[in-house]
Amino acid sequence: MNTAAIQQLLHERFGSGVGPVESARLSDAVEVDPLSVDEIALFLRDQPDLAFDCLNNLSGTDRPARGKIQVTYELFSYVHRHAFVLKVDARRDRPQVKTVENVWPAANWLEREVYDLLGVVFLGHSDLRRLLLPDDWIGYPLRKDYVEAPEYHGISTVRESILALPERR
Amino acid sequence: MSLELEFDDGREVFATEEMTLNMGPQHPSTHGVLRFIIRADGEVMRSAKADVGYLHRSIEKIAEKVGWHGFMPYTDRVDYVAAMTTNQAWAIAAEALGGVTVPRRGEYCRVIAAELGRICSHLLAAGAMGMDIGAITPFTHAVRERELINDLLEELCGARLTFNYMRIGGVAWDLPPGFDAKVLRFLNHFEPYVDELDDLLSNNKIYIERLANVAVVSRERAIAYCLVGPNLRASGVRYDIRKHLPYSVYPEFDFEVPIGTGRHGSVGDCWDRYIVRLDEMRQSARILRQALEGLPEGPVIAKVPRNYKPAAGEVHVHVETPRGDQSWYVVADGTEYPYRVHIRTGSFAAMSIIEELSRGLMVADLVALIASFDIVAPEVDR
Amino acid sequence: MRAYLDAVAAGYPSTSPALVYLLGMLAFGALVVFVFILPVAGITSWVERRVWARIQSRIGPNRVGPGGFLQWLADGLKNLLKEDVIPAAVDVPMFRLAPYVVVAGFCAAFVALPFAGSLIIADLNIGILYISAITSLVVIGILMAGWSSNNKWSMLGGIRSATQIICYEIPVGLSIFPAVLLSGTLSMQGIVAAQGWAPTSWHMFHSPFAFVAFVMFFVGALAEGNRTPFDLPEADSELVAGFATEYSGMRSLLFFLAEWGNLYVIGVLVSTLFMGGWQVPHFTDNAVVLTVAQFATMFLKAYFWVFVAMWVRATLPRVRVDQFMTLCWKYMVPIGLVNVIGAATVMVLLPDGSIVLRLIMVTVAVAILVQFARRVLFHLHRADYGRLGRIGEGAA
Amino acid sequence: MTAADAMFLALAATAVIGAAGVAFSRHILYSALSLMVALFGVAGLFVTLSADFVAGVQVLIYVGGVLVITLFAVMLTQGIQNVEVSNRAVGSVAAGLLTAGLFVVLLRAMSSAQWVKPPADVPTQTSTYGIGNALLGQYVLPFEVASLVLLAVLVGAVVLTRKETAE
Repeated sequence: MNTAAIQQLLHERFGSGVGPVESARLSDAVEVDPLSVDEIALFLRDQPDLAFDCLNNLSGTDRPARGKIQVTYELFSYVHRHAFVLKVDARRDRPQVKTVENVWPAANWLEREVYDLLGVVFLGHSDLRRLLLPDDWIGYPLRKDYVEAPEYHGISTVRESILALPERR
Repeated sequence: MSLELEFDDGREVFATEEMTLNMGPQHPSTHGVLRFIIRADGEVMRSAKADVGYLHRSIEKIAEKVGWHGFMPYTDRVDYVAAMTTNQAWAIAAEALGGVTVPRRGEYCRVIAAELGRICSHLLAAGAMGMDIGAITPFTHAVRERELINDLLEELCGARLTFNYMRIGGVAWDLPPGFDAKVLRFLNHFEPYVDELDDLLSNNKIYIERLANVAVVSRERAIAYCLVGPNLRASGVRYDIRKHLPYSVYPEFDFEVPIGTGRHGSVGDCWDRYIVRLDEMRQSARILRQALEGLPEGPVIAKVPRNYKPAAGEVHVHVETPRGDQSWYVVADGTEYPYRVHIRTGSFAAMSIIEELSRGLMVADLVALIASFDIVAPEVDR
Repeated sequence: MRAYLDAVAAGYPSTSPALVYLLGMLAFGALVVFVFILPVAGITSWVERRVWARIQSRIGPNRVGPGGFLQWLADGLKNLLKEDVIPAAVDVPMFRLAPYVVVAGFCAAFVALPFAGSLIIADLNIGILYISAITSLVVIGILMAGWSSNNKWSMLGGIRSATQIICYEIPVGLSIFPAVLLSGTLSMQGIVAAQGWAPTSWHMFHSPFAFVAFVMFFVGALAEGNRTPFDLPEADSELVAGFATEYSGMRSLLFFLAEWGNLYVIGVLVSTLFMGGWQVPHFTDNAVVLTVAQFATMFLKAYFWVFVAMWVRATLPRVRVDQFMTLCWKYMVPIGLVNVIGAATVMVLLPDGSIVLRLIMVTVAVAILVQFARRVLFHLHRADYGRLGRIGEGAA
Repeated sequence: MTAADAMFLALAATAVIGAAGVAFSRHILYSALSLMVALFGVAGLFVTLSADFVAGVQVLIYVGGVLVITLFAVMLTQGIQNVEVSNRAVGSVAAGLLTAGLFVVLLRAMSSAQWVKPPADVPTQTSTYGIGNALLGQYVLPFEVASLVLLAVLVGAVVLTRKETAE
């Protein structure tokens, strides 16, 4: 089933929570409401002619120009061998998305990664801790406005070059 | 183990004190810098929580700073055991966004390099698996064969581990003269070796006892946790990106997709994951033979501007690496830098299922489990 | 030995004979340790590395001395000079003591090991019982090492080792019984004397039960010596050297010294109990020549089993703890019990043994060996075909 | 002092020192290891009494079995090294009286016993036959009763530790 048909199906079922087909070049996606994405995900998985049994990828993208952080779900169905891309836009100042961990267990770590690097809070997640970065890291590095702290636990992250120092005679 | 009485649904049972073990970050069997926090009751684990991130090198952030061409060497470091396929994934993503077509000879060079890399990676996986189970000899034999491939790849691109061989639009260099004959000679030598590995390791009674029926992943769990590649196929799902979502020139080759059959236990146990890799080496050898035979003439790289600026768009790329479907999500915004790159690797998916699988296994089984998933720690952390 | 010390004591009437005894014993012990035990253990380490290297298509240590033969001396020297790191949180006295307890336990076993007809330190009445008893010191030492290291992995290793040794003591003991029954004595020399030089007069070919006991003894001894496939206490891939993790320098080497030396003890025990020990045909009346021949026979027989143990270690994976226990309690112990009764029954039915039965057993053993050799040759041939035969054809 | 005397004294000292270590050491693991020393001393004493088989069995069973199991239990109990094990302050008077009483009894037993001094060079003979015949001949009933006790212990252990499978 192609993206347009799936969008139709979703729109019939969930109404205004489902946006139109968003066509970026090379990739079509459907944007949905971040707070009802879990229900939509459940529907996508359990509807027999959709049967998206695998969450293949879950990525976050910071879009400061639009004030949004976009979370992209790439779904795949091993039953029908078709793929579908779902997107949600979270507000950049208070990014909150419902978790889909209960629908696809694979989302557990993928959501933790997005939380870790972009600071998106997945509501209802069972274990939302930092995954890759240390637990006491400050900030979310994949945000476009992230500035590296000058030091981490007393270790300087800036390297001084001797070339910049005044020459000694 | 102090005996304490636990009142569990009204029944008195003897229970033993729990022990928390810390496996890693420096441990020979975690295949990289990786840590498990094991809660164990004697030798039986209640859970093994993975703690990753020790090898996080912020490769995705680097991509946003170094530009399209400049990111290629970094892709080697995503999965340094099989850098060719990661190279290829990035090249495919960039080419798709920029609308570049790779010359046919370039595609063939890529396939040859990628399949050699696949054999290389699977050899290491099979050997290390034997080593983790306690058989030390298969590892040295596997590494001996791997050395031959390393020599070949060194001749091809000058590096033995981090190749940086591919470019956007093709490959950096054509095959050196006489390379195809050497690869053929290697294949003649290598194909019987896989049978030898069967004799040496696969059918060893102790080896089978250690792996069969251990950490069985059912078809449903494998899909739900998004296991990919050999780990998925061992659970009985016949799905290979090269065959079912083809890229490059793979549709032109005739090869099979081996799946786990549960020959010594249940479908999806550790032994199945091991044997699928062995079978895949044979198929890779088949592809290599066909690629060498049908190698077309012509250029190996398309004309690509030095200042590469693909138009805005986003693309999802799937490439079959030795550790399975590597899923790349690349966003371009029309500048000379990628806007966002996200890589979901095979090891990442496999790591996340370990906690669930570890319940009730023994400490020694965890080692077998990690090895059977062929986890490469830097690929998890990127 | 005793007579000699008495004579020495008589020569120094002013000194207390007790002192002479003590000093004499110490000197003799030191002599045995430095002249025999250390070189045997050391050379075994070199042989093991070379044998592994051959099996794994590597070269192995070949730099120090001819063929690398002196590598063990170099390693020993290096480890002696290395810093002995004692981690901060260990229980220091016990941590220091543990390697010595292990080595003492294993060296003490040499007291009752027969080297030749007249070469034995002490032919104890309870020889074999003494050896199984004194080697329990090794367990204590390993437990001490595991616990005092203050490291959970080390402790797991220590516990595994202790479990392993206590459990396998039972099948090993049961498989010693047939040999003891057949000889009617516990003394090591007595057991050897009850056999002859010809394979037909070895205990292992007395009856099927004796043969099974022989196999069980070797397997059980591998388990007690922490050798692959039963090297769970050291399990490099899981426990990372187990009880020895925190040790460095000479102390760490002492554990391995005991392990390699133990291999030789296992070899001597197998050949003494089941393979006629030092028995050679009485080809000369010259006592010295005869003793040398006996010593060589014993050494070669023992070393053959050392070699088999190395071969097994290079070939087989490691079993898991539960499988290991299953093997012991569900297979080896019941079989061992049946075995003892069976061997005794055969002894009652055929008080003098039966040469026909012995010949049949020898034939069976030869048949097993031949079949094994054929399998090995088959694989060798196949490997050769793939490697040399086809690569010689060059590029197709 | 003859060699035999010296040996006896050394072994007796070993046993006593080991026993004292068991009683006085503040660390339970050191107590257990002192027990090993004491057991070896006693085994040595058995040897000087020409009871080599008993000595061997003593080491095999007590050091190789009982002591290892004891160490096992101690090591697997978490935090035992922080527990003050010796309760030396409690009832020292009663303990002293008891010890004194026991000492008197032992002393009387020793002084009233008829000690047989063996001839100087008695040929050492293996005691295995004697013990075997005694156990399976004269004392077969106590021997079997003892094994019944062991069986009961085994069954008890199984009943206590068996996990009920919820089916």
